[in-house]
Amino acid sequence: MSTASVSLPNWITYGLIPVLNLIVAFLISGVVVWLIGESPLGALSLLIEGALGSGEGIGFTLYYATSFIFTGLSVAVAIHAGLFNIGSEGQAYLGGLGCALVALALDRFVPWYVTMPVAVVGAGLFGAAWASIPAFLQAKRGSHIVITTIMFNYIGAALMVYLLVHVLIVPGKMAPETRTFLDGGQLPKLGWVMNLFGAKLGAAPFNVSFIIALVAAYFVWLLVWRTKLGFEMRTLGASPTAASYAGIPYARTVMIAMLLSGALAGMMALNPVMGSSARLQVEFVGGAGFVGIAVSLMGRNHPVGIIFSAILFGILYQGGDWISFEMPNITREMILVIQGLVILFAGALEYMFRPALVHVYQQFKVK
Amino acid sequence: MDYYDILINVLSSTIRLSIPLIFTALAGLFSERAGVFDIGLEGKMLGAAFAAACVAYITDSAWLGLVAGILCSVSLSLVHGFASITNRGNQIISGVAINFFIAGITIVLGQAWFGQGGRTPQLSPASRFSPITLPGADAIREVAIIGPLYSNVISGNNILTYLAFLAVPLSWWILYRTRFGLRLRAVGENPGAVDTAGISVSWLRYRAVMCAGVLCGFSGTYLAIAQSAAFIKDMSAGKGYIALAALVFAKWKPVPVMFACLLFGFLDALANFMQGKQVPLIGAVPVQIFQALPYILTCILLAGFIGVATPPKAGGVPYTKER
Amino acid sequence: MTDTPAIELVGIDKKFGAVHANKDINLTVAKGTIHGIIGENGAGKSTLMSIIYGFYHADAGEIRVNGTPVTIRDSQAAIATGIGMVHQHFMLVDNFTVLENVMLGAEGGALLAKGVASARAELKRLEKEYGLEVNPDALIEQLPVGLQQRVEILKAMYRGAEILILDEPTGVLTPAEADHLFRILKVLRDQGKTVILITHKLREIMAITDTVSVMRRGEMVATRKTAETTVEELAELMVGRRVLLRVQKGEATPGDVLLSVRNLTVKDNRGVTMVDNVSFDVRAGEIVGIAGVAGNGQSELLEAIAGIRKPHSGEIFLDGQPIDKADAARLRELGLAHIPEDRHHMGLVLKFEEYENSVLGYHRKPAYSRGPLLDLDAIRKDAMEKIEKYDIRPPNPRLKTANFSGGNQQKIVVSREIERDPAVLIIGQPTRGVDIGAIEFIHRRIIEMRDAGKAILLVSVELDEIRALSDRILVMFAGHVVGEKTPDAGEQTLGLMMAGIAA
Amino acid sequence: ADVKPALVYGTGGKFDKSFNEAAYNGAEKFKAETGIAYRDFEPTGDTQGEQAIRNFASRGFNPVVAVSFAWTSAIEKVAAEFPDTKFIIVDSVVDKPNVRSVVYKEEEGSFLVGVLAGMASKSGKVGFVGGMDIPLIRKFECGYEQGARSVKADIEVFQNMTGTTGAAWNDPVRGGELAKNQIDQGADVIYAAAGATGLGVLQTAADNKKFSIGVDSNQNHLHPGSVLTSMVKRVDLAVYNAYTDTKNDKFTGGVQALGVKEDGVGAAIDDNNKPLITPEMQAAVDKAKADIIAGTIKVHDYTTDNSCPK
Ligand SMILES: Nc1ncnc2c1ncn2[C@@H]1O[C@H](COP(=O)(O)OP(=O)(O)OP(=O)(O)O)[C@@H](O)[C@H]1O
Ligand SMILES: Nc1ncnc2c1ncn2[C@@H]1O[C@H](COP(=O)(O)OP(=O)(O)OP(=O)(O)O)[C@@H](O)[C@H]1O
Ligand SMILES: [Mg+2]
Ligand SMILES: [Mg+2]
Repeated sequence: MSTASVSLPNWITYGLIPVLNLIVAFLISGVVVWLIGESPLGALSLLIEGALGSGEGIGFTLYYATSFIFTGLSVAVAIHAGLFNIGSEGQAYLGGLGCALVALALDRFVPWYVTMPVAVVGAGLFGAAWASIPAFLQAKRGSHIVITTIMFNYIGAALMVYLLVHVLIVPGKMAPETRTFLDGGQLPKLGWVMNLFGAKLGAAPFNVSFIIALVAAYFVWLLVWRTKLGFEMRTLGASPTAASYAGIPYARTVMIAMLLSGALAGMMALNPVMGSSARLQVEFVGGAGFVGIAVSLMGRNHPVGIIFSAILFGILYQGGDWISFEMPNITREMILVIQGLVILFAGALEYMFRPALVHVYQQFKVK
Repeated sequence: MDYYDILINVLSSTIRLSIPLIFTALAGLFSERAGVFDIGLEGKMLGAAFAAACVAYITDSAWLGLVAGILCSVSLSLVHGFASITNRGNQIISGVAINFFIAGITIVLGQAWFGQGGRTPQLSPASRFSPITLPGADAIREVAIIGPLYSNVISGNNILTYLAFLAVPLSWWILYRTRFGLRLRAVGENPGAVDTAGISVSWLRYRAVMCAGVLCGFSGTYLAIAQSAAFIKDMSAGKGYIALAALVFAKWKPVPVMFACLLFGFLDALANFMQGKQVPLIGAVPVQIFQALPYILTCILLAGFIGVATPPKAGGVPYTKER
Repeated sequence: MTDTPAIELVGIDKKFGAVHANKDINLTVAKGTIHGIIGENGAGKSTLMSIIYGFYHADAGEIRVNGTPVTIRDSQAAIATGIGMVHQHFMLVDNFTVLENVMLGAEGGALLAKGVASARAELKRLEKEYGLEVNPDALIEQLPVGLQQRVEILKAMYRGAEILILDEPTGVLTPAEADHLFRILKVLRDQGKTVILITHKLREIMAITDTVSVMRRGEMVATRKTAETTVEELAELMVGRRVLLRVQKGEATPGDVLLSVRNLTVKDNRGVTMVDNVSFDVRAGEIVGIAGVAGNGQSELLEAIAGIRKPHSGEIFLDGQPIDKADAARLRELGLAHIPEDRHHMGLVLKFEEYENSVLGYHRKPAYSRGPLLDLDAIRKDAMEKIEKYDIRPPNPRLKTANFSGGNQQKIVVSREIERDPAVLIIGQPTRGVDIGAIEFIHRRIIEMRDAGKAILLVSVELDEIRALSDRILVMFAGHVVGEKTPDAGEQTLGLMMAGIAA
Repeated sequence: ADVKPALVYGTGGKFDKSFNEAAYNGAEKFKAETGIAYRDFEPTGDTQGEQAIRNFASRGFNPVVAVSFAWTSAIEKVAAEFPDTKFIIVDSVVDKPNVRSVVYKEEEGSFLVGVLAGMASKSGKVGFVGGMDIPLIRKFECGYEQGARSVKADIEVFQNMTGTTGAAWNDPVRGGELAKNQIDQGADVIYAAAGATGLGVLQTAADNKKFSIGVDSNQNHLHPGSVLTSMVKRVDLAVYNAYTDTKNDKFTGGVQALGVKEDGVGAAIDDNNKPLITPEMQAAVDKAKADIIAGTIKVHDYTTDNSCPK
């Protein structure tokens, strides 16, 4: 008997299954740690200590989480419209350009709270612009968006390197990066939030863009589940034929979904560029766009789930740094290993446990 | 240097740079023609490179390195198969996962074992595939036109290079002249037809992804122990994606795949060669243009401006008969 | 004829998740006979046959072939035991040639070269013996459906099938092609082969089968000698009670022309002309039925009128206004409602909750929105009202639509489109897969709409349904409207027109 | 004084046989001599450096040595946060009282290996493969070119940079390919100033039976018979001095520029490459060294005007 069409209660689908998937991913990571000759439990406790053991650790965790919320939302918005946007990485990279140009132009003249909204728009616009070409190719010419967005990540990287090396670099400096923004181009840290809980933020670059991310998450929720546009996007994502029957314009909906997705990815740049390093650097995205895929999958494409799984990945990133510092044998790339496993089990193998759970559940229900 | 020498140099560079692309794109060909999308090519190549370098280093044998590379890559194919064939998971997600996992694990293990920043130690000549001088290469080197072509471009490559060019007609022959190939192409178009013909869709697709694994094993091995003399972190550096682009560019056909890979390899060689040189009227061309060109060309192709690229119909869709 | 039956099924049981597709089925098919199987949509016929063919695995039960119990692990095993099957949905590789399709799975060696020659020879032989003519080097995608089906039959014959299962083969055939098929089937029977034929068409059953079995809701309810039964009895067995296909309705009082189609030509995705220069009018207060064998352009015609498919040429007028752009949303605003043929793919989003589907296509109406937002309270209240009015069960607007049964799903679509009070209603296959109670209900609603002065265009492959509801009948064949008749035109006449034989 | 030494490498790993390994050797030497253990950290990406430096500082490590210009801004920030901790940055200048900036006159060392290259080349063509295209690496190239030209006025120097981002330090495949291109164009001595990328250059030169020149650490042993010499840059000294100075309360901030005179840079000649160095070459390099120390040869520093005299 096939079990795929048997429906399970929400607490299993949205609670138990993701947790099981996560546990398996961690168990296998533990095996890797053990193979290297370190203690998996030791690594786990270091992970938690590093990520949550101090105000500074939490600050870093939330700093990373901020980026992941944006990219996770970016991936999710596209997925709801049935589009798999693998290009968040490149869109965020270009978003950094938009955000940096705004900061460079305004930081001398206005305070941060004036720069910030303009930078949000700038980052969003550039991100959206970078998404618009694959979006157009999908909407009008039917080019597979997965492939085109991958291509655009590489094209974007080449473009950004060119700009940073030849145009934006500070003459005489070695590193391909822009000048440091003045205060008017830097986002303030959220030290006071930490102080509320009696902790110290220290040097952690946890900043105002976290709040922007939360607001963005709220708007994504509103968009997807409460607006007409969101309804149309979900219809298209769930059934393209039903969407055409319902008179939902394919090209327009694809374009809007991808532009929003690109804009969200672009806004991610605010966090590292204006919130942390105060300059645009080469490769500043550092894979956060890809992490967004994992975050969105883990969070079942729902903003609340995305916030939780972004924080989880924040813990992973910060705690992973801590592990690699304390256990020199384990490099930080352990994070990539765990990340890959989480994507594998929460994404590609998400239903591996389902048949077994269905059987258990049905036995249980009969009794 | 006259122009012919330049051409010869760029061509021999093109060959060296195209080989990993050819193996990898052929790998993608087998997988995707069977209806399994594979963006994990990058990861498989990288994993194979790592395994090949480690084993070649330990055993001092290039051939054992090749075997290890293939085994590693095939096991990753099996993971991809388990996720996307057996568990009907999303093939793209599975590929992304494999890419991440390998990007991380190779560095983690490499650093833990060798402590060289994720690199493996330099390999001795015995543990590498070294260039082979074809008969007569030295004798006719001085002959005009064909001399340099034969002795610098055709001769003087390692065995994997020749295998790559052999793999192209072989792949064609397998796909179009054997039972396995017929079934493989069918399962990528309509798995139902294969299933009702009494052939196991899963097993067929597993065999296809294993073929892909073997070919990626070759490409990874080439990177680590033929082209270079060690594994270096991220040494695939996006070649898996370029190969994917070449596959699309070649419309999922073996011989065009070779030409697409040669084209993309040529662009790369040209980028190296043109670096810092002045082009009349334009000035110095930024290398980034050459780096981006394969991707741009592929997008233009996908947009349908250079013919239409229709992927295998059942590609990316897990085969379900019972909902 | 020998005494051991060709096939015996004992206690076959099969569930798809919550759907119990086959319940404890017993069936005996005698060797050298043509055995018909009938049953409503979703009765479980295809499932049962696919189990015999090794495509699905039964949860319980036994299969015996020629008296010996067999385990049919996969289709390969079925083929080896001499079973061949022509599926309801063809299992062909579109971009392969006929020859490649026939060889697939029976290549005769690891290399193709040798098999190709013998396959060619064998095809020649089959062509001669049964008149199964088809060019072995033609690409499947370039063949008309009739020929594609022939390839399916050739596939089975090529593998030496002794028992041939055909799942609704005539749905895509013209009567003439169907006749040709039946002649072949009779030759096969006379050679001692066994044929199992699934069809909805009782006439075909009476014409060709030796024995007939009836399925209803996953159960095998009866088996009769064809000679000893009647169409009426079979119909009753099929639906479980006496069938009353006559709908009570008064005279139509046609008013103004509300929907007008002029010289419409529509092509399908492959660029094949499916609707060829069609013109007709539908007036307020009348039901115009379009009869025809499936695949003669009805689907494309409906899609073009509904604004889903862009016409190639020609004009459509709604209430006198020209519709120049395919835009389903705008057409809805202008008062056109559309009950699509395929509720699973078009009419509903199965993943959505019921209330979301109850406004699909109308979600932009001011009644359901506040600014850019949806007014969920209004939508749910509205959905609940429809659930009560149409007796949709279970009465829960928050239930996932996939969890409603087929009939209730159809009611969700029907209620949504009818309650919008449109001026023009176009309907495709309104009662496909719907139980008899729901059929009557839906039919009554359609008549009420007519009496309320709406213009209704109805497409159905069920000739009985067309005749019961329509005030005028247009017959489509190969993309053309070949004629117009009144509902009291004889079944015979309409049938001939549907076959493109008479006008 | 109390010393709790820490060391943050550049990306590329501790045992890169080059730059980072030199730093490691310096720390090891200190450990061997004093028995004082040190902690080190190998960032594998650009984002981790700052956090590692801060982690060390906040745990009371002192001094903290960061090798690589990539940590410039990190040191700027962290040094301000921990004014009582001593920091050492290599290859870059940070103007803070508690920071010592150690920079090298790479042009001088490169000049010396350029002299050897010029003399060893039979084709009259030599090559240079750089890592990331930054002024610092141009500085190597420019010194090398001047040295080669000083012994062969009409020598042709090919130069290639591996890339424009940090990845260029870790791309031996491209490094090898660029070297092969230069060899195909006739170069018979190739100088690699490219971190781990250089390993590919050296490998390719060895495979093609040409000469190569290593960088930072003494790389002569990598391919004996093929590595002509190495432009050693005594990063080990920077590390070692930082630790001993702190231990002896002699730490000073400010800039230290180490050239040939200070033995900060030079051309390595040892048993591995002895057979390759003729007495004339030895004499020429000794003379050049003496002239530089004496000031009679002034090697142009590319970074002063971002250009190289032809
Ligand atoms: N692959 C499947 N997975 C899940 N459920 C299925 C599957 N195939 C059929 N079903 C369900 O099983 C039941 C019987 O379907 P089946 O196709 O056997 O009916 P049928 O009698 O052939 O109908 P039709 O006349 O429409 O062809 C239906 O409720 C159907 O939805
Ligand atoms: N795809 C599906 N996913 C989940 N549950 C389903 C699915 N299809 C059917 N069901 C469940 O199985 C039950 C039987 O469905 P089915 O379509 O066979 O009903 P039915 O008996 O034919 O009713 P009706 O006469 O209304 O069509 C439904 O009530 C529904 O809850
Ligand atoms: Mg059926
Ligand atoms: Mg039903």
